[in-house]
Amino acid sequence: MPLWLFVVIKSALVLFVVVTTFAYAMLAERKVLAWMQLRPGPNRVGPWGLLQPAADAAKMLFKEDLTPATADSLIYRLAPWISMITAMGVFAVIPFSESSSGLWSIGDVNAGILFVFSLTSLGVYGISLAGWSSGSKFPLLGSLRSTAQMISYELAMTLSVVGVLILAGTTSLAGIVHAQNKLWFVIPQFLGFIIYVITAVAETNRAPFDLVEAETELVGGFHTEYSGLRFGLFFIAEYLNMITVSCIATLLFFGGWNPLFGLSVIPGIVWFVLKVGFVIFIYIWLRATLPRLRYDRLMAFGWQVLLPLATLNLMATAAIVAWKG
Amino acid sequence: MRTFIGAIVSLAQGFYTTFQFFFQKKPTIAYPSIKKQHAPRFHGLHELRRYADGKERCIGCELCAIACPANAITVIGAENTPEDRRSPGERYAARYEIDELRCIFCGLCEEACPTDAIVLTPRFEMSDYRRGSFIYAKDRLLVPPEAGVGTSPDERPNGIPSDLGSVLAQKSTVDIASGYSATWRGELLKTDRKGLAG
Amino acid sequence: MPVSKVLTRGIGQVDLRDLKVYRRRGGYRQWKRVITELQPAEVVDLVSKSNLRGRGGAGFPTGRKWGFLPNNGRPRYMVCNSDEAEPGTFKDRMLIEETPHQVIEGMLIGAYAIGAKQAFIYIRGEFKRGYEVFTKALADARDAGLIGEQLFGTEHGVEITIHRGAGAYICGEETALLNSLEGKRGEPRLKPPFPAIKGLYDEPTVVNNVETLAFLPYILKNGPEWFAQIGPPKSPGLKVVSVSGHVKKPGNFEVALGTTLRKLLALAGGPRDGRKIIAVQPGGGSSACLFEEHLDLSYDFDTMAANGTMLGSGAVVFFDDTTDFVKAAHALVRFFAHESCGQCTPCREGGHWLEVTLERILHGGGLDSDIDMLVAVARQLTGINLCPLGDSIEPFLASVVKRFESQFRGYVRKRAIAV
Amino acid sequence: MNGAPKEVTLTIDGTQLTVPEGTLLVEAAKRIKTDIPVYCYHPKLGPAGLCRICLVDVEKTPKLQIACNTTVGEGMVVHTYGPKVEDGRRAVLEFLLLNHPLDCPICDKGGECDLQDYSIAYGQGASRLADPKEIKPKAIDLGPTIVLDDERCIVCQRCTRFDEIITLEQSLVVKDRGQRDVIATATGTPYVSMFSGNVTELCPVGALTSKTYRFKSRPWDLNRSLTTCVQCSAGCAINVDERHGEVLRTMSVPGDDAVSEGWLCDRGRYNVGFYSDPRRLTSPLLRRDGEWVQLGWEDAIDLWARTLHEAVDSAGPKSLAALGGGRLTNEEAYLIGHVFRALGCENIDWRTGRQRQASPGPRGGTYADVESAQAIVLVGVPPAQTTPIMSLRIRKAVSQRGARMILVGDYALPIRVAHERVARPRDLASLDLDRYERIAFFWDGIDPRVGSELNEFAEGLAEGRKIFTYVTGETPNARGAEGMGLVPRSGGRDSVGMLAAARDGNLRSLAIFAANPVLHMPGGADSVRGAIENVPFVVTTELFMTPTAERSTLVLPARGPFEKSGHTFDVTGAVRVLRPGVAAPTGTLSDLEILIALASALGVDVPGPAALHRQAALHAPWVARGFGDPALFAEGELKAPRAGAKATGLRLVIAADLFSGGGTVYHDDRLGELRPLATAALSEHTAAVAEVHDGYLVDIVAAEGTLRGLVVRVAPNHVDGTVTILEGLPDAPASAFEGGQTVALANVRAARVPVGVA
Repeated sequence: MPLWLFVVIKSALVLFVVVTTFAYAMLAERKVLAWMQLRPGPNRVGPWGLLQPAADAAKMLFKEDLTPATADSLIYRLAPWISMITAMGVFAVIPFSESSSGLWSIGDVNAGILFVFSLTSLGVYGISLAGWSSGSKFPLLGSLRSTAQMISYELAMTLSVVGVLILAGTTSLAGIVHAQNKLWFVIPQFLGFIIYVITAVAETNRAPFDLVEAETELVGGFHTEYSGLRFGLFFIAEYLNMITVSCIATLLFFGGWNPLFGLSVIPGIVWFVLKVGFVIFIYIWLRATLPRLRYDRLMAFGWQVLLPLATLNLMATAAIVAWKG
Repeated sequence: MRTFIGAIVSLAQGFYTTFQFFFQKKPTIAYPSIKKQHAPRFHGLHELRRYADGKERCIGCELCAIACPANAITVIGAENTPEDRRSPGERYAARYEIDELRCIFCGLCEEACPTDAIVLTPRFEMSDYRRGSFIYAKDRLLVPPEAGVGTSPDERPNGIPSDLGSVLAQKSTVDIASGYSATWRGELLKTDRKGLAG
Repeated sequence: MPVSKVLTRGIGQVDLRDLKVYRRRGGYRQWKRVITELQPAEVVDLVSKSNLRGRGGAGFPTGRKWGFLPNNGRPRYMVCNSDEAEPGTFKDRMLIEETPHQVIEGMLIGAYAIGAKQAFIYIRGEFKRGYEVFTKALADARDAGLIGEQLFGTEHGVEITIHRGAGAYICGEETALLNSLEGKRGEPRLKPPFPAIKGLYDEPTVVNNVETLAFLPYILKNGPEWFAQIGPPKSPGLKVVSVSGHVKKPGNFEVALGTTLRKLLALAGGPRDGRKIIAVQPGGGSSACLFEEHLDLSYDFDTMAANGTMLGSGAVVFFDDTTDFVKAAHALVRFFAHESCGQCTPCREGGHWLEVTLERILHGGGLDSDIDMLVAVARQLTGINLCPLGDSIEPFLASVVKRFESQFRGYVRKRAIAV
Repeated sequence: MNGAPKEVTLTIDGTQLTVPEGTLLVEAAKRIKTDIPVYCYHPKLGPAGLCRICLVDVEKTPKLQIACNTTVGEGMVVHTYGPKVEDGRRAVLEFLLLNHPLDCPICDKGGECDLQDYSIAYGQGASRLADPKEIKPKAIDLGPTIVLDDERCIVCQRCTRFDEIITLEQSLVVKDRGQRDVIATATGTPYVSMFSGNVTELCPVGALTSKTYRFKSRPWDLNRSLTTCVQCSAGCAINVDERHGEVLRTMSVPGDDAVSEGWLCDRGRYNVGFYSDPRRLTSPLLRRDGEWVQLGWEDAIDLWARTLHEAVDSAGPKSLAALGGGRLTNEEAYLIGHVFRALGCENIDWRTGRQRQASPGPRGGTYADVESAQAIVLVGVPPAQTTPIMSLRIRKAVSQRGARMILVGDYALPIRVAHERVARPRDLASLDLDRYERIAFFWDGIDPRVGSELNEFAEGLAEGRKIFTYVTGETPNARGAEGMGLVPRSGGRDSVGMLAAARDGNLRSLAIFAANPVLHMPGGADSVRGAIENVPFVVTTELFMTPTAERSTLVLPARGPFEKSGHTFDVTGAVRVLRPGVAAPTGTLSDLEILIALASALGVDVPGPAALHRQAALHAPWVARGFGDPALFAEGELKAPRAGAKATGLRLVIAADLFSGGGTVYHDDRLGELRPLATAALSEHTAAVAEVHDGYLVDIVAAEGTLRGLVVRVAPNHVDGTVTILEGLPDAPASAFEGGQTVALANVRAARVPVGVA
């Protein structure tokens, strides 16, 4: 089997898994939210509503695809693809597990974490361009917020991760996981973990930092004008991003596919999935619990609290590592 | 520092609350399959009644239209002729239309009606896909001649009208699965499963 | 010179309808004297001095009534009201049928006194015989040169026209009578303006009762002092009284005002054997009842008014102890409701209401509250009408309900037992 | 008697006020805005004292007094409320409601009913009546327009008094008496009056209702707008009540004392159904090869403008002509002249019917002047049939001031009033009119010879006489058209001349605005139709497909008077304002908009709206020199009197009827019963001599031809030796005949055609 075919098969497999995960993450979110709000949640399509994602997808596909007359047509059509492709691209480097035959990932890049961050940073272009090109005021406001918010939080996020990198001494994701064989970085890097979780929420535009699409004020923000498949692409991108950051959190802080309590009989992939699921649940829980922040508070929090804290964490980690040698 | 701790505590409380609900039983009634019991004098879809001899009660006086706070009613009267006698008096409603989307179901039309012609029945399921179909004209409001005279508002001041009685008699208002039943006041009652079964 | 009878003298003895007989007994002499010797103002003066009060019902001094006519140079009219339809009254009918010339002479004198060249007599439609007699008498008088233009060689003259009514009680009201005379619907006019200012054909008009006018020749003949000294000073003179009801000998009796009711009862032969008079209606259907304790009252305008009733047209109806006053009240109320012209709301609707209620009581459907309601409604419809008809309903009804409430309650109780 | 009227001071409810002597209490109370309820009293009808609701307590009088018939007195102290007054009112209201059905939800008056209002304000909650209410007949058909509900009648007699005092027709009476009384006509015949609608307004309850409005709407549904009636030239202010784009009823305007005094004639009141008639034209129609083709407005106007330009280029402006009719406002009339004169066309005229003149000359009087006249001379068609409201003023002068009424000509008066009659205006000399100080002359504006003769007579009257002249023609706002210059000037042709030119093939284009010459022009329908068909391009602006529109090349859907704004002149020359009262059907344009569009397509400047309104509201720049002003009549038009065709026949009189016409009335189905039959009206004597009876069918043989199938009406008031036919009926083309000629009755058939109303 030539390498390229192998990569294609792996990519297709990952894509399939990721998209399915996205679909059920969405269902899970709706269900969890509903239960937290004393509702049953989707339960009409299929048993326990399990076919709901399929129904949603069908609906999304058959909806009319509108392009506003004032929109910049090309960019307007391009933007959702930017969002989605960058969101999907991240999975090229994420290792899901490891077995005797090798790493379970499409590509083992030794600067994987850098690749992840650079790609997720590109994702903001999708949102900014979508808002701008819609030729409408709410999307524009949404995209402006998105740009400002991303820049503000990306800094803190990156800084929070650097601590882990220092500890692991590598930028390879697999390497980071290996470095946690004994101790998950969530313990030495607890502050970094907290900062990472918060900034990751902001990065993925989810509640309580969903000011970019704040329905109550911006009528959906950057994707106000989008409908049908294109809207669906944004939707997919958002959830993929959520899965991505959850995967990263698992890899960086929860030891990746390392088993818990030494239960190595259970395959690594199961551990990985469980840990990712736990992080996703925390995201949903956050959304069910916290109200949306005011925009100026969001910015102030990013710059005045998270950035200094992340810097502090980095400097402390660096100092300790340097001191311990 | 104290405020910081306070913030953390309240945050934790918040998370605890949502987490707690996550495991609680849900009071939701599976609506179309299980129907909620409504108030005895529930105001639902309108109905134009008839007299026992089949004549329309409505005399086209438009008092409902003027009483309507939502301006949802349009009436145009006309004169009965000996050949085409619709109502007992001289006047009948040639057109009678209610825009159920405008209607706020306050029942003032019923109060204003001098002949008890317009009544609000307990029926409430009238969803449709077209706005136009919510303008109910006489063809849908008027009780069909073979269907009797319609619901008298007097039949339900304190008690329960006959058709509502049958609704009440059904145990289906109780969601067996959840173990809760919802009364028309919206109270949640924890029901003893055994009691129900017995 | 006491004279006990003037108007009815000779009736039943001689044929006063005959012009020759009437003239032989002094008829038309006063007319000739008036037209040839007296100025109209002098006649008015003489009548004023006699204190003659109108015999039609209201009892307004005749001389003063004549004095209201404006001096505007317009034609004037004298109208004799012979539309006698008040329940219990039948004196004008007798005067018209028996002594028409007396009435004609009175009309001529009255017309001359007010300066009218044209006089009308409005005879009740049902008085067919009276109309025939009067028509003949009028023709006789005209032939004899007593009516027409330039009489007795003077410049003056009076023409008399007969008009027959069509059977409406309301046309006895003077303005309704004028409307009817003009050919309009017989319903009372709005007052003011009064007929003295704007009457027949919008000209000054005097409307007098038959009896009032018939007295004129005698007042002129015997002098006003003679008339004024009969009876009480404020309502002097003679009066033809129609007595009817539960008496042995009903009829017209000419008496001096001031005679007691008991005397009138005696004149009419007294009550029926073994019966007792318990009530009397002294002034026709529109007057309130008097009762046995009032029988000794003097029968004159002021005494009657002082006792809450009226002398009216002089129709005295006696009721003995067999009377069912519910039926009596119903009969009278039905009469007034039927005769209402329908103009005024209270009279039209209220009268009908009372009639319907009384009928229900009579037929055993009465309610206890009906009796108080009858009195209340009767009071409410009184005093706010255009003409006196509406006000005529209450007096009799109210007085008998008050006195004989037990009879009314009896009807109501009957129903209660029946139920 | 001279000098200011004496004033008296009185106190009403503690408020002191000073009013002229003789004022009624109810009117005095109005001045301090104190409400005294009334039913039978009406300011225009005076007191009647029947309903007894206006009871007030006047100090020093024992009984309650009725405010409607009590005049004010010096130092009078009046209480309009208090236990005594309220007791009285409560009693009266209870009496009124005793047998009055409580069917307010059904009753058309519900919501604007005095009985309802006062019962709530002054009545008691419940009635003590224990017996069932009286059952009386409902929906009694009183006549073609009015229905009586006897149960609701409170016998205030406003209707009968209106009929007696105002119209002098005396047909409505109260029949029977007491509780049984009922409003009816004395003879039991239908109540026919050209003012019948007013009784429904006068009725304080819902007893009298209009057939056209019965059970149609409730008062609170109606959107009311105040405008001016343009059904005739009287110019009455009128309230238009509209719902859902349909004119449901029209009401008089109580304050309009200058013209209508609060009355309306039945044509003005009832002829409003046509606004929402489905037969209304809503798109420009072009006749192409005998078929009507729908056209867009821009194409239609372009086509018209192009045709006009071509006609001017090829045959000169003399080949154009414009006719304007009565529906036009002053603005529109002015613009017709403006636009066509800009093209060099002088063939402009408003005279599309029999009427030939509209302005009376320098002695024109006002409505109030009519009332003060001591003698009234009516020449030609009486105003009753052309401007009914004017005839009410004449009746007022006759009944209240004893004015002397003189008729000139053979026309019959619709009511019985004392009058004298002479044959021609010159015969007036025998009547010694010089002894009157104030004389009013009315001329129908039809025959200029009669007009000039009348003018001559009026001018010959002695000095110091006040003379008021009026032209009460048939064309609405003819005075506006004449004043705004819709008359031929400097060698232009008048309407008769235009048709002659058309017949000769000299006209290339004819524009007819709001007129129906086929029906009304002298000469007869066939002749006018032939002339119009001879013009290559005829444009008509119309609401309906009238006989004239049918013969046109291009028909433009126009708007009716209630659908546009503008100004008109009434018959006395006063400016009246038109305001839109109902939305016009989509696709129509007002004549003004059509003209502005045409002007812009032609490249003609039009004055701006402000300038146009100023122009239209000004008094006519052109004033006639008197009746029969020669300036208005081209020489050739005055025809020599026709020699009698048959010496032994009847004189032909062509009268108008309120409800004749081929446009709006013809397209209003509700007026079917009111539209006149084609009748030949004769006096009783004439009918006896001619041996015909009411309802027979006859033909009339005249010099111009035979008018077939006329229904004989034997009617009082007609002059012996004349037969009167009606103008303006589409099925009986009387316009072909000339009045005054001798005609014969022929082909008498004893078919008893049921004669409805006429």
